[in-house]
Amino acid sequence: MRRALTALWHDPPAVAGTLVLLVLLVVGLAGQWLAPAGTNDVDVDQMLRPPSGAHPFGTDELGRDVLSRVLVAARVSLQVGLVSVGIALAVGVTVGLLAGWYGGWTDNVLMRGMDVLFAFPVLLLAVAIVAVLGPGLVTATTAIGVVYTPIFARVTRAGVLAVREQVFVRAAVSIGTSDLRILRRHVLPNIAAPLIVQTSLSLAFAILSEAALSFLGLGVQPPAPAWGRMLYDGRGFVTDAWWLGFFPGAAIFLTVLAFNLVGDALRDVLDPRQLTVSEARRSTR
Amino acid sequence: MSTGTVAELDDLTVWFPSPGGPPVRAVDGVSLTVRSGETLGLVGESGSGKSTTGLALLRLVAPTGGRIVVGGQDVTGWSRRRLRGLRRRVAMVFQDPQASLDPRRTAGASIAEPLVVHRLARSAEARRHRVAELLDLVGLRPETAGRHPHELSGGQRQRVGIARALAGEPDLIVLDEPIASLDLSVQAQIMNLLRRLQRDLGLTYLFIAHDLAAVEHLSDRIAVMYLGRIVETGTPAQLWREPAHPYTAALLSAVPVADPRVERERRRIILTGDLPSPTDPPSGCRFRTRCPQARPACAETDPPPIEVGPGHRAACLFAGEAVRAMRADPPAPVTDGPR
Amino acid sequence: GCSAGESVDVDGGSTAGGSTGGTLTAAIGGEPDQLDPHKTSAYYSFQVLENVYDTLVEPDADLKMGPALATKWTTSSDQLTWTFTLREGARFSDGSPLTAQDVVYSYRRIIDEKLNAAYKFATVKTVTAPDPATVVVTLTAPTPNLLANLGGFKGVAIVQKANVESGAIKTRPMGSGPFTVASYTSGDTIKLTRNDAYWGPKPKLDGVTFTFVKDPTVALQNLRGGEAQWTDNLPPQQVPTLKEDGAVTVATTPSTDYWYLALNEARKPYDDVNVRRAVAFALDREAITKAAKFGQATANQTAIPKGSSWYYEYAPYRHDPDQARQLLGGAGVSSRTMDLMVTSEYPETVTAAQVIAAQLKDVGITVKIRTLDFAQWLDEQGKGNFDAFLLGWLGNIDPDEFYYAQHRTGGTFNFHKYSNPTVDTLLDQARTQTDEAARKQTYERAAKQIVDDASYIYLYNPDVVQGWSRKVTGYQVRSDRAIRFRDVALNR
Amino acid sequence: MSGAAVPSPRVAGDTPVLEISDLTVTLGTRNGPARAVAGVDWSVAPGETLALVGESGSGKSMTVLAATGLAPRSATVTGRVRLLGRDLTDMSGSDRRRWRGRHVGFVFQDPMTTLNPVLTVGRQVAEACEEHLGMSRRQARSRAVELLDLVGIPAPGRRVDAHPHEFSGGMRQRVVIAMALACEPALLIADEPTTALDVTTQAQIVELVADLRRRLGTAVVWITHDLGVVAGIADTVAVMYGGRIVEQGPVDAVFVAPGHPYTRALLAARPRPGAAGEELAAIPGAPPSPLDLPPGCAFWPRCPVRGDARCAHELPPLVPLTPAHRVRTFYPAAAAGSRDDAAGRPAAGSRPAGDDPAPSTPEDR
Amino acid sequence: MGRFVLRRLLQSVVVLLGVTLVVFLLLQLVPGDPVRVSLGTRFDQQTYDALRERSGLDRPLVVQYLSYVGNALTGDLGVSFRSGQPVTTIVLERLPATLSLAVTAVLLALLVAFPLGVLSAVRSGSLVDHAARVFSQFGVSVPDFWMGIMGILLFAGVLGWLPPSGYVALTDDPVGWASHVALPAAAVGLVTASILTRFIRSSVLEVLAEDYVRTAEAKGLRPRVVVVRHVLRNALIPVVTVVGVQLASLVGGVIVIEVLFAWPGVGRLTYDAVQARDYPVLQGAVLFVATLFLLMNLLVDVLYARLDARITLR
Ligand SMILES: Nc1ncnc2c1ncn2[C@@H]1O[C@H](COP(=O)(O)OP(=O)(O)OP(=O)(O)O)[C@@H](O)[C@H]1O
Ligand SMILES: Nc1ncnc2c1ncn2[C@@H]1O[C@H](COP(=O)(O)OP(=O)(O)OP(=O)(O)O)[C@@H](O)[C@H]1O
Ligand SMILES: [Mg+2]
Ligand SMILES: [Mg+2]
Repeated sequence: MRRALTALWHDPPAVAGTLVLLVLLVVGLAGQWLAPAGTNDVDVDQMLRPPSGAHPFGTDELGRDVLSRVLVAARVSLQVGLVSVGIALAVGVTVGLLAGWYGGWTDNVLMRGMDVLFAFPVLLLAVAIVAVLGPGLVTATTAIGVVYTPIFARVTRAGVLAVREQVFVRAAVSIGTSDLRILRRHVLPNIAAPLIVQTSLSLAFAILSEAALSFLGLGVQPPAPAWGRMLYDGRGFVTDAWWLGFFPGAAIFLTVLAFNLVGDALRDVLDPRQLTVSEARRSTR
Repeated sequence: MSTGTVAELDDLTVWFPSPGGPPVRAVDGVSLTVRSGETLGLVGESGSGKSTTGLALLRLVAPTGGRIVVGGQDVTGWSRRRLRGLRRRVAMVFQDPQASLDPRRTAGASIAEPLVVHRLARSAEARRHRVAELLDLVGLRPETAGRHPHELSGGQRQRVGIARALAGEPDLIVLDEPIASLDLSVQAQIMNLLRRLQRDLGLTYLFIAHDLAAVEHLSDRIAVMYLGRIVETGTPAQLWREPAHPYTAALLSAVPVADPRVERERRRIILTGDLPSPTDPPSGCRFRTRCPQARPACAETDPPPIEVGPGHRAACLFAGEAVRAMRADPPAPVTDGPR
Repeated sequence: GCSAGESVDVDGGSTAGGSTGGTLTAAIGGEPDQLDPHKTSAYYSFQVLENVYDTLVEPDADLKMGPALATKWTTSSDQLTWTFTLREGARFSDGSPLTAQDVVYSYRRIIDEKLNAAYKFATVKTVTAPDPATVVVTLTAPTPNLLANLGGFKGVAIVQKANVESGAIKTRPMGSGPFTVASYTSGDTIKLTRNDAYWGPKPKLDGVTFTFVKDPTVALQNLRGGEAQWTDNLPPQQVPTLKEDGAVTVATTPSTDYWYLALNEARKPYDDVNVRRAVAFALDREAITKAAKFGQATANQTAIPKGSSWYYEYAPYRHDPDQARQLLGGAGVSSRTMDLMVTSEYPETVTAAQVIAAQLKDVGITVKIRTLDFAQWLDEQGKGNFDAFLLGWLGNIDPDEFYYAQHRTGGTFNFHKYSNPTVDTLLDQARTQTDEAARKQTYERAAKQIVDDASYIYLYNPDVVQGWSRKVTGYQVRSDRAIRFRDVALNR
Repeated sequence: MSGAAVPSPRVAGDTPVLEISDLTVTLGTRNGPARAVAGVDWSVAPGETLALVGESGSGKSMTVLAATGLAPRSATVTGRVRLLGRDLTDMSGSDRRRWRGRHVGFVFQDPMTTLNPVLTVGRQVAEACEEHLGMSRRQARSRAVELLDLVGIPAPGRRVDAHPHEFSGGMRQRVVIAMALACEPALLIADEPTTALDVTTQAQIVELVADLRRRLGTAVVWITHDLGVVAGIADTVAVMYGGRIVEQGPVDAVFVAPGHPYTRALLAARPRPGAAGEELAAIPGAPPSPLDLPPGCAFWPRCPVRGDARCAHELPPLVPLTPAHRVRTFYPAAAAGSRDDAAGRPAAGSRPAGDDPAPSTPEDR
Repeated sequence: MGRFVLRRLLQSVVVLLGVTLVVFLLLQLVPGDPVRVSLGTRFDQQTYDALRERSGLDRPLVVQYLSYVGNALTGDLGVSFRSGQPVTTIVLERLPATLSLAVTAVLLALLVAFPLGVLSAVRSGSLVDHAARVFSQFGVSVPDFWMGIMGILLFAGVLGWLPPSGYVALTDDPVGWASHVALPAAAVGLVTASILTRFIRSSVLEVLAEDYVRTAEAKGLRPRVVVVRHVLRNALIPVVTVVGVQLASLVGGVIVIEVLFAWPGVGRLTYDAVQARDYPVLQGAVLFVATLFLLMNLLVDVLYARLDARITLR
């Protein structure tokens, strides 16, 4: 692990990504206190002011300080991303592990169930779930989580099918190791790479999904700020108040980028064999 | 329990279903007895069913027919749960030491796994101690426990694999080509180690290998497999001096010798063609399609193993005779086997 | 007068009756659910149907009921029998004549099948057609707003029996209006072509195409780019600049709509009038209006806007947080949360709610905003699951329609459970009052009481905002949001 | 062979087909530079078979890959390489590619992975002919049929359109050999062509290559770690260890009188028939990592002789024992013994070379 | 192969049954009463009861579901609750627009991703590579609706090259179709393009490290031949799967863009149906989309096996 961290440290994009994530973490935890103004200080006399000393990111259509809202929204957006992907990861990986390991009927039943979810139009599923549970942070999160579950199940299952055939798994069975232990100790760590990639990609999409749900009026409830929602609300102001969409948009972009960079680097680094494709490959000349 | 028998396969068949076609008859009527304290060598071409036979002993593949008896107990129908006990008594060492160790776990963790699984060492301290003991037993330094497989050399990895197999204090170890993927200089180390462990710990081995020289070196008895069947069994001396099955003879003659003078003189029995598909084995004698001495009768009768010497059996209608004919036959006699 | 509407330049501009009028594309904010006027309730449907159907009477620019299919009418002295004379030569767009039987059929359909507008016929006893040109409506009680009921909107349009029975009415409705539906591509467009059998002045346009553009920014782009010549879906924040820059015509007129906050009187502490009044004092309507409509609205404390004949000037609440706190204190309410239900169907409720939340926070009320889709919103409203909700009431003409259902004890839209016997009496009385002045007075008394009781806390009357290409002439923005293209011409 | 094929120019007299001098290959890896090959020189004469022997990682493959310009991009290659008398080092990339493609055929270790799974074998066998001999697609196809026939694939006319997965391992290796011989190259480089195969199949392939060499006069570089195979096919042997040649000479000389302790140990480590039960003369420890090669003799840490501390710090020179037989040693005289008196028996004073479980084995370095 | 397809089709039927059941159950859970929505704000109890009875919503749930499935099996998906139109007609009417958008988006994405991904892998470490990686990061970090709005403002607003919204049938006016589909397809395609670029890049890199590529190089083939003949074909086989999955998910999943661009597709249909609680349409649309999705996946698998001779379908 220490070696993995050292290796991460030598990869500039990964370092940049990690730094951004650290900053995000701080902002997510302490956004409330970092914000120069209240997120809901409506002041219609101050509406749509461009960035200035008093409001570095300008004010929105209700005269609220955009910087403060962007800072406080970090928590919401991160929470939506992390929790929803966490749900998808937990459920999807469990399903994928069981389906891939036991095969046969278990596989069929579980994966057909996942197919049902997968065959659903993604947003519709979210819409339906939000409609059932009522809108809000928790349900938006659950909805996005459910939407991504089948993907994790598939990725995991594919990984399990590959790892299951590996000799070291057979070796573990030959020792008399229980299934649960094999899955936990041998299979799971060895399918980490595709899961990490999928996780970082899903984190990105989950954060964006929050925006899409907002588009459909199903996301985080106002006046709570969330980047996706702010970006969505800012869309009508592109021409006359660019800062409304720009700053939350930039925040999303940076976050997603950071997740991807770190995810990619982690995947490379967590492979103890260390041989990345680019090193193993030959040139074509 | 018949004293002296560690494990017994009785008319074992293992067929793998192959979707949309006849099953793969990987093992097709194999009977073997592994005696306590001996090394039984199992040789044969790739795909002849050696590994499957070995795996069946641990019930790592489900037998299609026949019986598997380990330590006097018929384990053929044991449940998943019960089998975990069996797997303590029979251990396995795999061909590719790199592939058989979890790349993400340290050598120590791999060796300790049987201890955890079978609750052989309750405390972490006891486990560490036992791992150090095992490492010492296979000739590795204690600090090796903290390394990952990729930080070890091939020979070291295989030692870790052997230490893991020893951890459960098994009665029988199935060695599935344990030296095949190692360097020559390291192969010798591992063979020596295996031999010493057997001597010191009274182990029993089922030694699966391609390398006839190695088999001869380590085994007390040898079984030759061809297409899911045992075609010949005997001591190394019997087989080398007087192979009774044409396949054994061909196999022996194909082994090159590290001496240019010998090699230049030598005539080989070159078999033509490939191993037939195990989904559709030839009728009668399975070797007949490639046997230089095949006769019409071979297509009709499935030859039973016949005793050609004390403890030396061959499944050939023309056991002994065919080999003699082959060696005498043009193209040119094989002056000797690999000496 | 006999001629309908206010078309000032009927004879000006382009040549009437020519086939060169061109087709106007109107970008509306959503898609009609269906085109059966009796069954739809969507404003988007009526935007289209306004140009396809006729009613017996129809409101003019001042929302006074005037002739349409009926050219004149008489009322019996007991006010219980109304006799309408139908226009000669009125025909459906397939050329078949529109007779009194069609009127009877249409009204009976609504009444018998209990279709959406059935409540408008609550006092109607019979509808008969003594001859093809005469319709007689008898009532169980005097109904002064009968004309508004029979002509206020196209939900009571005169339909053709054959069209209904064939089922074509859902997508190819047959009306007697200026245009007729030529095609309906689900999700995309509805194309109207001129009805050459129209009884009124021949429309100048060859046709009207409705497209459904939900996003205001995109709708505006359509208008700017010439893809559409008319839209009512403009981004409110851009209206002032649009009006100035003049590339397109943007017109606004005060509407008869009102938007309000309702507090659930079935729940404590909102059963206490002082609490409701405290909320009313806590609100800064100007700020709400500014935020929700960017100035395209007029703050108001009653339902009816200035300029309407029913207008009643009364504004007892000023923005006064101290007063609010005091009232709350008096009612023993110090701090509490309020569940405020709004709907994404009307985004301005979401915006307004945020401002309201900020203002109520000042007086110690923490507002939890709950944004629901409309279906769910209606559900919750029906079940009474709310402390407060925000909504608007659109296209109002006669006060009975919006007061009675909303403020009468047990009224069908009285979901906030307001009950005041005085108001009940007034509203009952006004329903059947035939003397117009007396009726207005009754409604004023009711209105005052409603405001004093803070049954609804009225917020503002929005403007109708519509924009069209400079090529469009003859279009008039109407305060009831009826969009009529029959007098419009397109210059090229 | 077919008249359509134009054989490689046969070089006159003793001009080697391939001549490598002072070849050094350094690979850039994540953990620093790895010197995979250091100062290697050898040459192959027309019709000659040179066997490159050595343990895994000793640099055998890298030597031939680098010599022919196929080394990984991360590799830095120095030294001179002449193919049919032309200096490859001076050539442009694309000239080298053409020259090599035309005159050198390659057979790699694993027939399962050296063939492109989605192309028919015929196409793969013939494409070099299209590229280098200017054949049309039709001509190339019939050439492929001929070649498949040549390497003993039954019914070549039908099998030419099959995909690799339809062949067994041995058959696939035959296809690879056919592919390598497509342009009738002057040199065939076979990198452990039989390691992945069964002994019976190995015997077939060895026989096939020997036969083709006799018939076509192709020079062969055969990389292997199986001393038995070497004994059967090679004229000359070069033994590599830690990226260097430690011994090189005619096959008889090297086998009968190995000069280097490593060669000797290697020969002795094999189980000898009839000697079952004996302790094997294993070489302790493991081969060195190219990432940190010792300054002196790379074999020193495992050497049973360990004659002199000098070996640890100073690289022994490659000295001729006979004009053709060279050994990397400081003690040419001591090296010039015969195999029988050196056979793996450790020299006096050194530790027993057998399996020694004591933690003092240098293996865990 | 035939058996494979048959088995998969059977499986698909099971999945589709699951889909209908899930939709049905979800709809029961979803708050919001279709009858109330349909009546709007002007509400009257009698009218309400009458409409409820007319639309059969007063029947027991099991009866409703079974009759739905029964009818669906005969191809009858019922009539829209809102418009009274047959659901099959409504959905089929929307299909061309949806397919136009999805297919164009994927084609556009491929047009970008293919050269970018391949070049980026073949020249890994080069400027192209870096550009491609930045692009693919960018694409997944910007919401498609935002790209859509920017596109509209730029290409429809400032430049005036393309219409801001709407749909023209390909059969009516190919040029009009193309100009209308360009912006929404680009907005959707951007995300797809970034995913594909990444995928193609890593796939090509993987193949480049294969032994048979070294074999091809050893034969002295020109680099272009090596890449085209030996690398691409193998590298693109897995890409087929990803393209298929992307396409399949676009068929039902571009609600936001369809709403934004006033695009008469199935996505918007389902969205509107949810809003209006138009159960029959919703069920029908989901069933259609799910069917398309499953068929597309089946097609991908068959295609995959066709391209890679090693794979036998079972
Ligand atoms: N899980 C499996 N499913 C289907 N077929 C199998 C399976 N395992 C082995 N086989 C087939 O069974 C036959 C025997 O395989 P096995 O691995 O026992 O041979 P082997 O003698 O060990 O060969 P090798 O020397 O290559 O290891 C082969 O044809 C193989 O393809
Ligand atoms: N692409 C690469 N990048 C880094 N190091 C490499 C690469 N390829 C080979 N090496 C290293 O170069 C050294 C020489 O490798 P080479 O393949 O020549 O050995 P070899 O003698 O052919 O071994 P084997 O018998 O295993 O094929 C080894 O240590 C190997 O780890
Ligand atoms: Mg095996
Ligand atoms: Mg090699």
